Amino acid sequence: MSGEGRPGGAADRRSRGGSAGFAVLAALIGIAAGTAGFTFVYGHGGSYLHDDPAACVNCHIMDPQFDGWLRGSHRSVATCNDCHTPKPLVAKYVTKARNGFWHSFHFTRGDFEEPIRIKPSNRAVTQARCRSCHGDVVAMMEPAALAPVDCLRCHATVGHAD
Amino acid sequence: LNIFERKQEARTPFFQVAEVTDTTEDPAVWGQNFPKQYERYLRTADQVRTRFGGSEAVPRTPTEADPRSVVAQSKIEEDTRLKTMWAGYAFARDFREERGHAYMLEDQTFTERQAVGQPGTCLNCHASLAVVYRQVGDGDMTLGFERLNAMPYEEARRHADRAIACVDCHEPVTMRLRVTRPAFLEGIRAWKAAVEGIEDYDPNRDATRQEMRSFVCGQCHVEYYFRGEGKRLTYPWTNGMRADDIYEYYQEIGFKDWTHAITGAPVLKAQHPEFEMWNQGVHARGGVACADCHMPYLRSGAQKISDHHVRSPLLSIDNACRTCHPVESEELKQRAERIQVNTARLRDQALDALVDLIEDIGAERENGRSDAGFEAAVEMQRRAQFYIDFVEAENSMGFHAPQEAARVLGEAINYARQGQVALHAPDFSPRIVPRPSEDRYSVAAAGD
Amino acid sequence: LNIFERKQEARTPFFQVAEVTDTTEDPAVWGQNFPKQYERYLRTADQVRTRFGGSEAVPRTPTEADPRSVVAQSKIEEDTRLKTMWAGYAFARDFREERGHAYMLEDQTFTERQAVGQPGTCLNCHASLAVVYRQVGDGDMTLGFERLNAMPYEEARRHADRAIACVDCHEPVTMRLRVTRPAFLEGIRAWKAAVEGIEDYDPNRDATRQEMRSFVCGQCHVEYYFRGEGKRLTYPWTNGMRADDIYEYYQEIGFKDWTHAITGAPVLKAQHPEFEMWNQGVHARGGVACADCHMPYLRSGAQKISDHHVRSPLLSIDNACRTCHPVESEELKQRAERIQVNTARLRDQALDALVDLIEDIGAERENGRSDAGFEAAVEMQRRAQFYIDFVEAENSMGFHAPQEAARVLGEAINYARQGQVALHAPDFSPRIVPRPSEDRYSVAAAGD
Ligand code: HEC
Ligand code: HEC
Ligand code: HEC
Ligand code: HEC
Ligand code: HEC
Ligand code: HEC
Ligand code: HEC
Ligand code: HEC
Ligand code: HEC
Ligand code: HEC
Ligand code: HEC
Ligand code: HEC
Ligand code: HEC
Ligand code: HEC
Ligand SMILES: [Ca+2]
Ligand SMILES: [Ca+2]
Repeated sequence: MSGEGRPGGAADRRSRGGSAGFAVLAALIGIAAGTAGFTFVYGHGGSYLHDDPAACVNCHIMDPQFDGWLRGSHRSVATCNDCHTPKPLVAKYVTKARNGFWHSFHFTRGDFEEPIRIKPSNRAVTQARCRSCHGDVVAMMEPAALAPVDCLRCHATVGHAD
Repeated sequence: LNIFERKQEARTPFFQVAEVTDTTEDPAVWGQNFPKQYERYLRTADQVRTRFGGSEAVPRTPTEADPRSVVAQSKIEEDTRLKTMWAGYAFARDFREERGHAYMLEDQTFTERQAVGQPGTCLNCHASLAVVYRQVGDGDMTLGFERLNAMPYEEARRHADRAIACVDCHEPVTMRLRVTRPAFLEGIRAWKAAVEGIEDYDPNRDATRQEMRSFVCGQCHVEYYFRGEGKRLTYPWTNGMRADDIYEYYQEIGFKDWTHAITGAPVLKAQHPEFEMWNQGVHARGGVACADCHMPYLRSGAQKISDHHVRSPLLSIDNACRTCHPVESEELKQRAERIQVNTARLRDQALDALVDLIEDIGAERENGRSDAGFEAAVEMQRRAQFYIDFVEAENSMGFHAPQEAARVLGEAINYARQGQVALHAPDFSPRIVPRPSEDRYSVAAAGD
Repeated sequence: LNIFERKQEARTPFFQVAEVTDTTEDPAVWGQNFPKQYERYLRTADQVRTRFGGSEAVPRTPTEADPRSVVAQSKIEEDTRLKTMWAGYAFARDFREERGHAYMLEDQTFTERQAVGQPGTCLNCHASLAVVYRQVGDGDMTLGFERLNAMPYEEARRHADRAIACVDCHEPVTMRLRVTRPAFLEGIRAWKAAVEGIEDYDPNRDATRQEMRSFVCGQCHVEYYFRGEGKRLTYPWTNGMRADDIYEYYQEIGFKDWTHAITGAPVLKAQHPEFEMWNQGVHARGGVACADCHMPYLRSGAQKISDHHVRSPLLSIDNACRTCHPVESEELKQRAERIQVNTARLRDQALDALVDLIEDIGAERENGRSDAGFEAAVEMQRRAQFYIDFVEAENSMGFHAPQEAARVLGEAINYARQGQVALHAPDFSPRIVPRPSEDRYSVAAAGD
């Protein structure tokens, strides 16, 4: 079980995440009060914007994925954002802002559907990221003339061990 | 925003060493461009046995008539009940476990089943024909198909040089998959129209890449019959693809493969309905293609390739199953074998029931019986036999659709034993169940 | 095991509002500490029908003898063939679709099956007894169990106040799951020893948390019989848990539930073998527990709780299935129903075969027949009937183990129809197949 080495680490990350979590919540009450969403997502100390998975586990709702990631094959090679935000810098922040906004929004409203499932747009972002790291490995599988392969049909668990 | 699409444009076309066109039949030439696929493709000559599949290399002394020095084990010797089921038909003479693609042409050429004189139609699934069709048809593929079907086997055989090759599954250069068998083009079009109400379906135009990963196999791994004078290769799918639907189809056109030697029943032979059975399983529902399991991706050097050593996935479980099922290989093997053993157990009971029925009818026939009870028994044999063969001939021993295989065998047992009852009980008339798409449950479903 | 870990939700020690001890039977008190679980637990009184499960609320006019104003639909009226199968037994009088846990005690108390006079043993699975056992046994649980079994139902009934409650599945304070039914403790210990060679097994000490998530259900959702004078509740598992193993067990001890009214056959009644059937399916192999599907995690505010509204998972597919299967709910529903329809179709054929056999034997019996053929037919009825009932009484209509359910029905058909043949064909002797653990395949496997 690849995650075993790090449970302590997991705990730290959570507790560190804790305070930031409040920041997010605080920010969101603001949103509810009607202030522009983006400013707030940027506003909460930017913890949502750097690549530390702790930023994601600010929300206990992300815990299952975090735990899965700890046990997964990519723990030591890719962070959440490596797979969930596009590479080009601008696009990366747009996506983060968008997800950050919506996740925060839904999180406070609690009106999201469960089990949480990756949205098609974000699934596409993720698959593009697979390729940015594994482009060479899969080059042969995806000749120009052929439709792209759905990596997740077979590799759905690489990011998060079941 | 669509980073995804942008990625696609970035993808490079294949670098060609040797020029390959629509008329390049020799896989060695294609192999210069794709040495890894070619190398694996050649490996289909390997013979390894699994519990219910693979194949065993059985040495034999070559003869004038049959120069093969190695064949696969004989299924009719391993289970002689099959000889009773096929009494009077060529299969009772010679029927072996199938082996790798490398052998398809020679195994067909030299099987003793040729003794009865076969049509050119046989060739459709046993040779590289993508180029041949056009040659024989003066550029017209369908015409070539019709001409080959109409020839005696020996004559058609002269047009074929080798087993299936790259050109039969791929477009040159792009390497896009393609269906090259007219029989499948016609069969799937008829099925889409009759069952799904989709007119003028053309897989080469309308199928997704993922669908093609099964369609290329469905060209040959299917149930078939020879239609009419021209011996046109035909796939009997217009009622659907389940055993019951196909039996119904044969009833409607009043078809029989041969007259049973012991009972005189007009009987049918089912053959390798892998595509049809797979369609009934949860893997197909989950979008899992033949190639996903039988040609799994394989890391070769810096890249992943589709393993062109087409074979039993149980010989490569790590690649064939484990990316989707993160479970130990040994456990996956046991799950598969457990399904197969359950199927084999039921298959045994079904075959015993059928043999009992055949012997009973045979005895009564000696006594010159021909009343209603006798006729009913004969009809039950025809039905039971087809159902059993549908699972027996399907080569995964139930794996492709575990519950469906068990259901079909269960119904076969019901028909075989009812045949015996009809023979011995004065006025018993067997209960025949409507096919699934028309039974009380589907009707209810429609009503839902 | 993966699923086990995924199900490990963060477990902070529980905050106690009300004090709860081993003798606190009233769920309302536990409910003060866990209002959400309690609230959902009360919902087991809801009645909603699914295609093959759930239950329908059927209004009735209360009577002196039976004050219930609502019951579930009658299965014997929906399918009268069941009355023929159970002719002469209380089940032919009253047998309904089962409904939620809230009704377990009253449904047992007022079923017409009580008319024949039942033992206190019945109570073990229909009431909250964790506290009662000790009271009746003067502090000794097993003694309490034995005393309750030995009482007439009415007497035992006076000791029970309510349907299953928190205390029957949980330790107080820690809320750890526990097995409180002596019959399961004895049954699983005997099974572990005989089948797995593990001596002195105690689930409360040796089981993993994930195993307990099925064991708590396996206390009641199992096949059983009353052993000896003391009417000791016993689970017949020492040969294994498959239909064939349990039938073999009853053969060895020469057990019968009743004598069939039409045929005089010494027959058996199978009852709700959910635990046994589930054990044969791929879900169990994958470590998926009863609670994973029937008590899925449910978000309630900031927390996730186990949904204590125990019911059909097809009424909560999003929580019950989609966490593991990233597929649309409608598609999952169809996959499940497809399995159920296949099972139902085979069940129909098996019941028809059985009814045909029973009528045939009945007729011959009138003629006072009693030769070998007649005896063979009677034996076939006993066997076929038990196999059919094993699937019929299992309440998932095959879902828990799709292929196994189909296999068992297929073999049942074989026995029922062979019974007819034995009756009508001079010297036909039915073929009885060794149980799976002893057939040619398992032997081969051992040899592997
Ligand atoms: C403010 C709390 C919060 C934080 C912080 C958070 N998430 Fe989420 N996330 C949610 C909620 C709530 C949902 C479900 C909302 C939905 O499904 O639309 C969700 C859904 C998702 C999804 C699936 C739905 C989709 O949009 O595709 C992904 C992927 C995801 N989060 C990744 C991340 C990553 C990566 C991070 C860190 C960079 C992160 N989340 C940080 C609350 C959060
Ligand atoms: C190696 C790539 C990778 C990494 C690293 C990764 N994920 Fe994911 N994530 C995925 C994939 C792939 C999916 C879609 C899974 C599926 O389709 O079943 C996914 C899905 C999700 C979802 C939606 C739930 C679902 O099953 O659809 C959430 C939420 C999520 N990830 C959060 C995170 C968080 C938080 C982290 C960091 C702790 C993280 N991911 C790290 C690849 C990754
Ligand atoms: C930030 C870079 C990065 C991203 C993004 C990434 N990977 Fe990886 N991945 C790696 C590295 C590094 C390894 C380990 C070395 C290797 O095997 O190539 C690896 C290993 C793997 C492996 C082999 C180990 C295993 O889990 O079986 C697979 C398969 C894989 N990645 C698939 C994916 C898929 C699918 C995605 C997208 C959902 C993805 N990767 C995203 C860097 C990445
Ligand atoms: C049909 C199933 C399937 C699909 C679709 C698929 N893979 Fe794989 N992948 C596999 C298998 C099987 C292996 C193991 C190959 C081996 O180890 O020989 C693998 C291995 C890998 C590896 C590890 C290679 C190594 O040994 O280091 C990476 C990285 C990877 N895949 C990435 C991807 C990406 C990216 C995509 C999408 C473009 C993708 N895969 C699509 C089945 C698949
Ligand atoms: C989910 C995996 C899977 C899919 C999808 C699948 N198969 Fe199979 N197939 C198997 C397994 C497992 C066996 C059993 C092999 C054995 O017994 O050694 C098998 C057996 C076979 C065999 C006999 C192989 C032998 O070794 O004798 C043939 C032929 C076959 N399949 C063709 C097909 C075709 C054609 C398709 C698609 C229409 C298909 N399979 C789809 C897993 C699969
Ligand atoms: C042109 C017809 C044709 C096509 C197309 C075809 N097959 Fe076959 N296949 C055969 C024949 C014929 C045999 C038996 C050869 C023999 O026994 O000599 C065979 C044998 C097999 C076997 C058995 C190998 C063994 O060891 O027993 C497998 C597995 C198989 N095919 C899978 C596939 C898959 C998967 C595809 C598609 C990717 C496919 N086939 C496409 C005709 C075909
Ligand atoms: C629709 C496609 C198709 C046609 C037409 C076809 N075959 Fe095959 N044949 C297959 C496939 C697929 C296999 C491998 C699966 C199997 O053996 O069940 C096979 C296997 C065989 C084998 C090896 C196994 C065995 O049966 O001993 C022989 C020999 C054979 N065929 C002969 C023939 C002959 C003779 C004809 C014509 C009467 C013919 N085939 C027509 C598809 C076809
Ligand atoms: C029985 C059918 C069949 C035959 C014959 C066949 N292939 Fe393929 N090939 C496939 C399938 C299926 C794929 C996967 C295509 C996809 O996913 O779109 C494939 C993919 C490929 C690819 C794309 C990269 C990869 O490995 O996925 C190349 C290159 C290729 N084949 C070369 C060849 C060559 C060279 C030959 C002859 C030596 C050959 N093929 C014969 C079925 C076949
Ligand atoms: C591309 C993905 C994929 C591949 C490859 C695959 N499976 Fe599956 N398998 C599935 C899906 C999807 C299901 C349906 C249940 C589910 O949704 O998890 C399934 C179901 C099963 C089941 C239970 C259903 C049944 O038919 O009994 C077994 C057993 C199984 N797979 C074994 C295997 C084995 C063995 C192999 C390799 C020969 C294999 N699978 C290859 C995706 C896959
Ligand atoms: C993988 C999911 C799954 C698991 C695990 C599972 N079940 Fe079920 N169960 C189902 C489904 C689906 C049905 C069919 C419900 C329906 O027809 O409405 C069902 C039906 C039932 C029913 C009848 C319910 C009704 O609505 O009438 C009972 C009782 C039951 N299961 C008990 C159990 C027990 C006890 C276990 C463990 C030993 C178990 N189940 C394990 C999914 C599951
Ligand atoms: C003390 C015995 C007992 C235990 C323990 C028990 N059950 Fe039951 N269960 C019953 C009885 C009795 C009924 C039928 C009640 C009735 O019809 O009045 C029932 C009914 C059900 C039903 C049918 C509900 C419906 O709507 O048809 C389901 C599902 C079920 N139980 C699942 C479970 C699961 C899952 C567990 C374990 C978490 C469990 N049971 C534990 C005795 C028990
Ligand atoms: C080993 C546990 C167990 C024992 C002992 C038991 N039951 Fe049940 N009973 C159940 C379960 C579980 C159900 C729900 C599943 C079902 O109905 O098949 C049930 C359902 C019922 C039902 C509602 C459905 C129906 O059959 O109409 C009645 C009434 C009932 N039992 C009466 C009795 C009587 C009377 C006895 C004693 C002769 C008895 N039970 C003994 C476990 C048990
Ligand atoms: C039929 C058995 C059964 C009964 C009765 C039952 N529970 Fe549970 N309960 C469970 C199972 C199974 C779990 C999951 C335990 C685990 O995963 O270890 C559970 C878990 C819990 C938990 C832990 C948190 C959670 O939701 O997973 C609490 C608290 C709880 N139950 C309270 C109660 C209360 C209060 C009652 C009475 C109103 C009750 N239970 C009755 C079976 C039962
Ligand atoms: C905790 C995980 C889990 C849950 C919950 C679960 N499944 Fe599964 N399911 C599996 C696994 C594991 C398999 C085996 C195949 C595989 O490995 O993917 C499987 C297989 C299946 C199969 C194919 C095998 C068969 O028995 O036919 C179906 C259909 C299926 N599940 C439907 C459902 C439905 C419907 C539900 C909800 C009532 C459900 N599952 C709940 C994990 C789960
Ligand atoms: Ca083979
Ligand atoms: Ca019910």
